[in-house]
Amino acid sequence: MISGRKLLVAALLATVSFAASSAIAQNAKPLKIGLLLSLSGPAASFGIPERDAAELIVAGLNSQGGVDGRKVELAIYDDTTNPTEAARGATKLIREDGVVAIVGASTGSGTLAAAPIAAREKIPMLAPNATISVTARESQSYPYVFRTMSNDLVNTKQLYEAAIAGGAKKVAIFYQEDAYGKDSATYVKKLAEERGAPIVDMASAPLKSIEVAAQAVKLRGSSPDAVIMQVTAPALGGAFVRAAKQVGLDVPIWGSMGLGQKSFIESSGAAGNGVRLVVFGNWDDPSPRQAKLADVMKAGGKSPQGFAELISTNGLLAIVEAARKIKGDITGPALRDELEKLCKVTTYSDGELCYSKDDHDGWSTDALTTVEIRDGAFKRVQ
Amino acid sequence: MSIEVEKIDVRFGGVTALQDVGLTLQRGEVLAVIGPNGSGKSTLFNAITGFVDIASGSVAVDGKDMAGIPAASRIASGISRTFQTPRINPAATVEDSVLCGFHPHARISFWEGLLRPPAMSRTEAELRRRRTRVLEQLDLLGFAEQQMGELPMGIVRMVDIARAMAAEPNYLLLDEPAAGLSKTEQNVLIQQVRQLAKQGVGVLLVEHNFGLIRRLADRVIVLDRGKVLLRGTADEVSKRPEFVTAYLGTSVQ
Amino acid sequence: MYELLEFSSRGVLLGVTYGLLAFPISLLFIATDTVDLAVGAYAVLAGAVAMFVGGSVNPAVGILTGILVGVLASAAIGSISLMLGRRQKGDPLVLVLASFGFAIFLESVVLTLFGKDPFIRQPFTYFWNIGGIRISPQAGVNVVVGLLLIAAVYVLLYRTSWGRDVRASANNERAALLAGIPVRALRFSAFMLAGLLAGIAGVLVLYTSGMDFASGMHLTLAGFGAAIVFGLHGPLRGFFGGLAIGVVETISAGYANGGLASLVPLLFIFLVLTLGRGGRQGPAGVRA
Amino acid sequence: MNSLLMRYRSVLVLIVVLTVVTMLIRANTVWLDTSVVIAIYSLIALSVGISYGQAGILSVAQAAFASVGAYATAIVTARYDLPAAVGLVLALLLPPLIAYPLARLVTRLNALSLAIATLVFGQAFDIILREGGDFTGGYIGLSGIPPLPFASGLLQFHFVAWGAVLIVAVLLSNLIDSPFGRATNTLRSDTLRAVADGVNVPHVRSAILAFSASVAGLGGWLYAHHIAYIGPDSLGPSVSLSVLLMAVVGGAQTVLGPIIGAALLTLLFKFIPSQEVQGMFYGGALIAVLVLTPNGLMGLRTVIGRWMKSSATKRERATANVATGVSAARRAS
Repeated sequence: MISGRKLLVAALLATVSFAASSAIAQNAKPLKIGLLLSLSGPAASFGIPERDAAELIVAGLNSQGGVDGRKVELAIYDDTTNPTEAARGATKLIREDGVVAIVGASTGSGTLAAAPIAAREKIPMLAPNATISVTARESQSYPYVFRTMSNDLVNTKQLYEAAIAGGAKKVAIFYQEDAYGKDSATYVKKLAEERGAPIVDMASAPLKSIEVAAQAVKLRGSSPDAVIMQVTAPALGGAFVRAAKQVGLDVPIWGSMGLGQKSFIESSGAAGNGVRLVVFGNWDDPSPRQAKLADVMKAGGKSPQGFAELISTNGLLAIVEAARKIKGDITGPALRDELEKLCKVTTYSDGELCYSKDDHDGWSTDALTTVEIRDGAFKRVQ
Repeated sequence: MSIEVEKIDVRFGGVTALQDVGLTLQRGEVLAVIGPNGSGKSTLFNAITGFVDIASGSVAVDGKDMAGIPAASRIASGISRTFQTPRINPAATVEDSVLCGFHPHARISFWEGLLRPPAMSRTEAELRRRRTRVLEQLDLLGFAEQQMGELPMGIVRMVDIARAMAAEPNYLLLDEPAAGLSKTEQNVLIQQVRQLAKQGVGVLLVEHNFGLIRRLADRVIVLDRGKVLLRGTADEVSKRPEFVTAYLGTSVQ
Repeated sequence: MYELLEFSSRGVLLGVTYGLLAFPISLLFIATDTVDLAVGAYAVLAGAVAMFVGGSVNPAVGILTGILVGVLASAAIGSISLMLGRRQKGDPLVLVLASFGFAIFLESVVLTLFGKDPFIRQPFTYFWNIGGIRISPQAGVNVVVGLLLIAAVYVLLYRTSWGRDVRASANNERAALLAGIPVRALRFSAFMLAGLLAGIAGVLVLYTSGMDFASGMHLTLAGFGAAIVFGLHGPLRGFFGGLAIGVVETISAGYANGGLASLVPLLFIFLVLTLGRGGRQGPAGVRA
Repeated sequence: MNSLLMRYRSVLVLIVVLTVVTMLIRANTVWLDTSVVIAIYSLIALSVGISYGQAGILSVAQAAFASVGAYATAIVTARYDLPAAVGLVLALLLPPLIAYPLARLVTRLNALSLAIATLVFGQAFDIILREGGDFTGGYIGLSGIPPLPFASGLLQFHFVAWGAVLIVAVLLSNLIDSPFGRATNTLRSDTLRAVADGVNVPHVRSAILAFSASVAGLGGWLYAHHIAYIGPDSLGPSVSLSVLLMAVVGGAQTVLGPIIGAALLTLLFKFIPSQEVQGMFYGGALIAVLVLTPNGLMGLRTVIGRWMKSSATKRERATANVATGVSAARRAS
């Protein structure tokens, strides 16, 4: 009996000490998350705030004890807005830094280049892009790619609905010549045809254009009663708004969420008054949840500038939430399985996060707000 | 077998550089073109070799009209020339420069250059042997491995002539070949030109040095302001008063 | 028809900006036989400085400081060209590449000092109505400055001893040296003058359409296209080249769609370059 | 035998360096990945070396040719499930088929106009790719390009990529040491001289640009199968400029120069802080290299050589004064 009891004690002791040692090991080993962002090049205006917000959130998390006692550590890679570098960055973050998940890339093409590598290594990518094809079901990378914002179909549809809700019958489109501009313009065109009120005219300009008066004159020729701007570059959006004013295209202008930045208001000047946008976040007049992120950022000495802060923290928080649900080792496949089960999770964005096996998009219309430029600021439209 | 130049005109913008100029250069003869600076000697070279367009008239080589045939093809078909100011790559060695002159005979295509089949290696070896022979003839072997940029003008001119000879042309057009040459070098040059003429090469010579022309040229053409002033042997020409007038102020040796 | 008239006249106004950028490029080409790819970067630098100094002190001081900084920047590449000239004879492309490096350098300087947001100034809030076409008074300012610069550059190149010496040394450097012309000092002053012209162009762009830190290469290429269309050898041609490209761009943006509208101006430049006589090299190498 | 060594000395150096590097990094995925990217950039930079370094054609469209190769193999392998070998044939043939006629149009121009013409061509090509609809995948590009069946692992791919570089290095060494290469070299420094040698200048230049396009296409083929994705931004006009810088920094006229440049600039990118100030490092480094050694890093050899020679001649000059005086007198007479 004695020996039996001794054995039991020994076994108990062993279990406790094993558990303790594994707990210590867990404590000692931080949870590594990769940031694959464009910190230089054309998309730096997204990548830099994406990084700043993520760093501040992680600092806050760690000061509260991290994830189940494990510190969160970020490994950052600058893809210079270049798909080749994005692919290299994914390899480096996974193989050299040993991250369990990646937030990125800042651009859709960067994500498309990096996702096959992440999928091959079985590491989830939380993509802060609205580009439709990022979460295409037929793609081999699909199981490991999750979106951290509402996609372009949702955003574009909402913008169009908002524009015609005001009574506009003849809508014209101005779009930028890139993946986003062209695809979303085509989509609106299709939506309008389905409603029996076809788009009256379309005009476009390269991202770097500095003068678009000709395009405004072209649209004026079809006398629309509203113009939708499918533009993400603030300078180009501002140029069009000014040009419209100058050539006498005096109709309501609706802009897409990419323009929800201070610099768009600045480059529009006086002509910007009354321009309306459908946005993912609004720092001039934030919702209570967004205000919390603004506080975090201000405490860290940064001021939020657009929706970039929201979508990178969305990705980060989704990873953390999934990691908390994992009992054993936190690995890429385990995280992926938990991510697919996340639903009704709130982050700093409006609306709720909900992933499932068939839906890796996460956010929907309820994350969007309509705003109007008034006196140099974005005001919420009820 | 000859070069026939008939009544050619060359104009640059509004300026007429050559007017109604004609000449015949037989294979095996040495013909000198003289005249003061700006009389159109080099332009005549350029017109024959296709480096400038002629406004009217014709150039025929061995009975074939050269109209529309680009300069490179004319040279590849057996006319070689030198330049008044030798055009050199200062970084190239003497032996490599002369090797470039073999281009019309190398007959090596881009693909052969790329893949280097054994046949090409044999051709290359043969070219190198011929190069050594040309260098030897012009007394240049001692300079073979030096860079062109490091050599005095006389040697550079001789290398240029070697390069033109390497193509083994039927006609050789030499633009002031003796300028800057030492007496020894001039003698080598004269000997070589005579040798070439004996082998049946037609030599057209632009030269200021009338002493050299007397020793070398079978016939002389005097150009003045783009027109032919006189024709004849060196002795005949030198006795004509027009010649002396035209040459006033230039070197007559 | 009326629409075409409006497109053309707006094209001319847009072209004035391109023409202004073409000035420094063709001027440098005449004086030094090279092309400075950092011209657009001087313009951006001048514009950014003009905006920030103008915002904190006063606009006139801002404009002057901006132009001065543009000149200083071009003096840097001028010195580099002299250093290159001493070491390397012949290949003008080495300086072209060095100026490209300088353009990258300046872009990074502007990004670090002034940030990624667009730079723009819009002092006019009203428009002129000319024959039914509404035009910003800024366009009028641009046209006037453009014409004044044409006159000034013309006088400088063809009516002063500086201009005569510059043209002589570009034609034949060795002869110019023999004639006692200070070729190196002239080269350097040509770079400074190009910086001055680029700085003025940059300030006008700031007040017209605005720019951001990355606009430099776009501005250089716009100016280069303008300069090359009718031949690099005359700054006046460069100005009219700018007008031509502006008109082509506006009309194609007005009548064509999407990428085709951007393709047309490129094809225009390509065709003028390859079919025209401006860019050919000497007679012998050209015939097939 | 000696001439054989001379001709292939660059290739031998490359083989030795590659052997050592491969031994060091064979187990490290990240370095193998970097090495493959360097090999790909080396090929495109070599294509610059061939066109610009050998024939003086400053083409700012080399990435566009690589893009043709990458898109060709992406379309046939990802969309039509054809083997990668078919993609390779297309990647080698299509770029020269575009480059040769382009060259006939633009190589008549002077150096600067030519550079601008190719730049404009590259940008126009970029727009065409973006407007290509489903065929090119438009602005999004094409993903899901299969890996090479015989090189699915990174180490094998490393060998394939550097094997390709070695083959190009051998071919280029052959070409430089052939009559065709000598003609090319002549026309680079002096077109009229080449014409006077009987060289068909437009043909030689066009053939060289076509060859360089084919080499770039090979790089594009490797790119597509390595990254598994190709879009308009992947090998766009900015890459044309980067590879140009690589070739120039390394030494465009040599075989090793572009490879050195590709390795150096890729590694520089890996080590300089990725911030707003990055451009200052990059631009500053470029200017420094051009000012210090205009023929690139490979040109350092001649710079050093000349410096040693000149200090040697200075010492000799004092003693040799008499001799030079005599020979000068002889020439003057």
